[in-house]
Amino acid sequence: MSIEVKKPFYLRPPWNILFELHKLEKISPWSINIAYLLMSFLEEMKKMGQIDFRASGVALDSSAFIYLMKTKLLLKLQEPPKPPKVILDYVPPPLIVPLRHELTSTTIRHLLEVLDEVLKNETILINRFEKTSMRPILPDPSVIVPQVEYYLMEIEIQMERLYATLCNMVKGSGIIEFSKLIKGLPRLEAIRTFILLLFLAQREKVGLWQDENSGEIFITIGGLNAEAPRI
Amino acid sequence: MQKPQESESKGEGKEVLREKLKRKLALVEAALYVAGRPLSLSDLCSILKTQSKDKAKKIVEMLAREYANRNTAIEILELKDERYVMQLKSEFAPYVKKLIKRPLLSPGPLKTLSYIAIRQPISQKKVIEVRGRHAYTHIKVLKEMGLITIEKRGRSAMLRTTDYFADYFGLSRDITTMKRELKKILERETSEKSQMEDA
Amino acid sequence: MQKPQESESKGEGKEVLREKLKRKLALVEAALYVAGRPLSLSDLCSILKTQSKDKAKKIVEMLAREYANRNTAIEILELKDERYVMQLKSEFAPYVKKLIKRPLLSPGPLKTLSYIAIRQPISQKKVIEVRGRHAYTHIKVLKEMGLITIEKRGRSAMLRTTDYFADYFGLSRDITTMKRELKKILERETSEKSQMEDA
Repeated sequence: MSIEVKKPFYLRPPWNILFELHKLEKISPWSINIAYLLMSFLEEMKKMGQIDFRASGVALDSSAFIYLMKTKLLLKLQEPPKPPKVILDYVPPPLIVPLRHELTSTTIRHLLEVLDEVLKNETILINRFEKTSMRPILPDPSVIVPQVEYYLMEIEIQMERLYATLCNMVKGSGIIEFSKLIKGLPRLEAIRTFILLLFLAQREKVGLWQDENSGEIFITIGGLNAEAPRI
Repeated sequence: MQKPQESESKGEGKEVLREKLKRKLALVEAALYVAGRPLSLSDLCSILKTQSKDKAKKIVEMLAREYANRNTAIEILELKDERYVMQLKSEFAPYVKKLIKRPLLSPGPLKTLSYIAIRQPISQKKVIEVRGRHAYTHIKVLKEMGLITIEKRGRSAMLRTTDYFADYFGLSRDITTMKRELKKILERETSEKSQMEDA
Repeated sequence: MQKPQESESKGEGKEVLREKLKRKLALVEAALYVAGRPLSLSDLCSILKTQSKDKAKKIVEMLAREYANRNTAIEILELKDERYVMQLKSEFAPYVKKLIKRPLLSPGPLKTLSYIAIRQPISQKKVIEVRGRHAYTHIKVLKEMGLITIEKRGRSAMLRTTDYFADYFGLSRDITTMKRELKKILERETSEKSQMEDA
């Protein structure tokens, strides 16, 4: 075992923000480009040729946290502004309007003169509308705002499903290697499974343990949980 | 003198009746004066707080006769469908025309009104699209002035001009006919304009 | 019978004079009816095609007396600075108010207007502070109706009532005098209201 551990790359700027959340207190979450950080984080990891799931998990958790902070700020912005301070001064009662008949000067001629202008404007508008041919100005809101509630609901179901699979695989209790669990799964699906495992571990349904040398993660299920070292 | 009490009360009754009639005449006069547009017998009934159209009719016709006897610049006329209007006798119009300064509406709302008139029935959404967001205020004003009606249909609102609008501009109250009239006058005006510009 | 021709022409003259007077009365009535605002003696002179303000004054005062004698719903009043106006007697206003199709009449903007009138010249900022943010709309409407002017002074805007406002409410066009008049009217109203509430 080496005593001097080299500081991993992700503890250096700019990624360190994902691992040292206390720093967030000093900066606005809106100045953090999560997409850039995660992409470069993945690239960097790829370059090193070693996938560190613990770091990835923390990065993901931090990203979600920053995202939540951004959302909260957005909601804060939507709060109605405080009503202006009312300065007290004597406000007289409304004046009584004398009722008088008054002929007005607007004739059908005036009406038609302005109508001519409005119709010209209408034509211009229609032409412009046809040119832009229904191209939406903004992307669909679901693209910008992920359906958080839906995702959370879905995650519960997925967790239950994965847990059932795991129990089934070990027939009650036992140990499974992560690599075996994700064998043949596409990369994205493997990551999703890993995240679900993190959730399960957090609820103490499973235990996770990683072998320092091989990097293999062992999943302990059932009665083995209590003894399994936590990650 | 046999029934002094009764006769006295009858005398009082007459006085009261005359005063009541005078007040009713004044109420109808007040209504026609401030409205400045034809009022129906129903309108007059609601002012007189009576349900009898006959009564309202008697009162307004009495007032009209009084105006006719005075023979001055203002007259009260009965129109078709039992509507009544107070107006300036047309022979006086040329002499006092220059005093009429206030437009019915400022140009913005007038534009919105003309657009609604020619495209009605039209959704509020469409009016806003063509006229811009400030047209929300215009629509509110036009509604308040009784020039248009707003009919809610689920989430959308359909706009139409009122009979008052038709009466004011001397157009047919029937929407199809009115639109035809408007288009005809508009075309004539446009062609006159282009002829003048060509000349 | 010594000068039959002369006497005949005198008789004719009287008839003609009476007709002429009647016509002049009708012209003034027509003018006041269509204007719906106070008219000055100069305005009336130009309608009567005379240069004599005395003559115009005699005619309009005769008409005002005639209206007073008829004792109906409409009155002709003399205001300050020799201006005259035809209007509904205020006692009839509550009964026929609903027939008026003009958007000025809601109490909110009227309150803002009376505040501006009594404190003018006043900054828009101050009006908003006292009357609240909805007063922005009131100011816009009042401006559109020509009742107030907005004068930009750097970043701030100063509000004042217009001559049209003074005319409309039958007040002096001189701001100091107007404020005095207003205070009197408003005090009377407030005390009447509190009396009614006490009763």
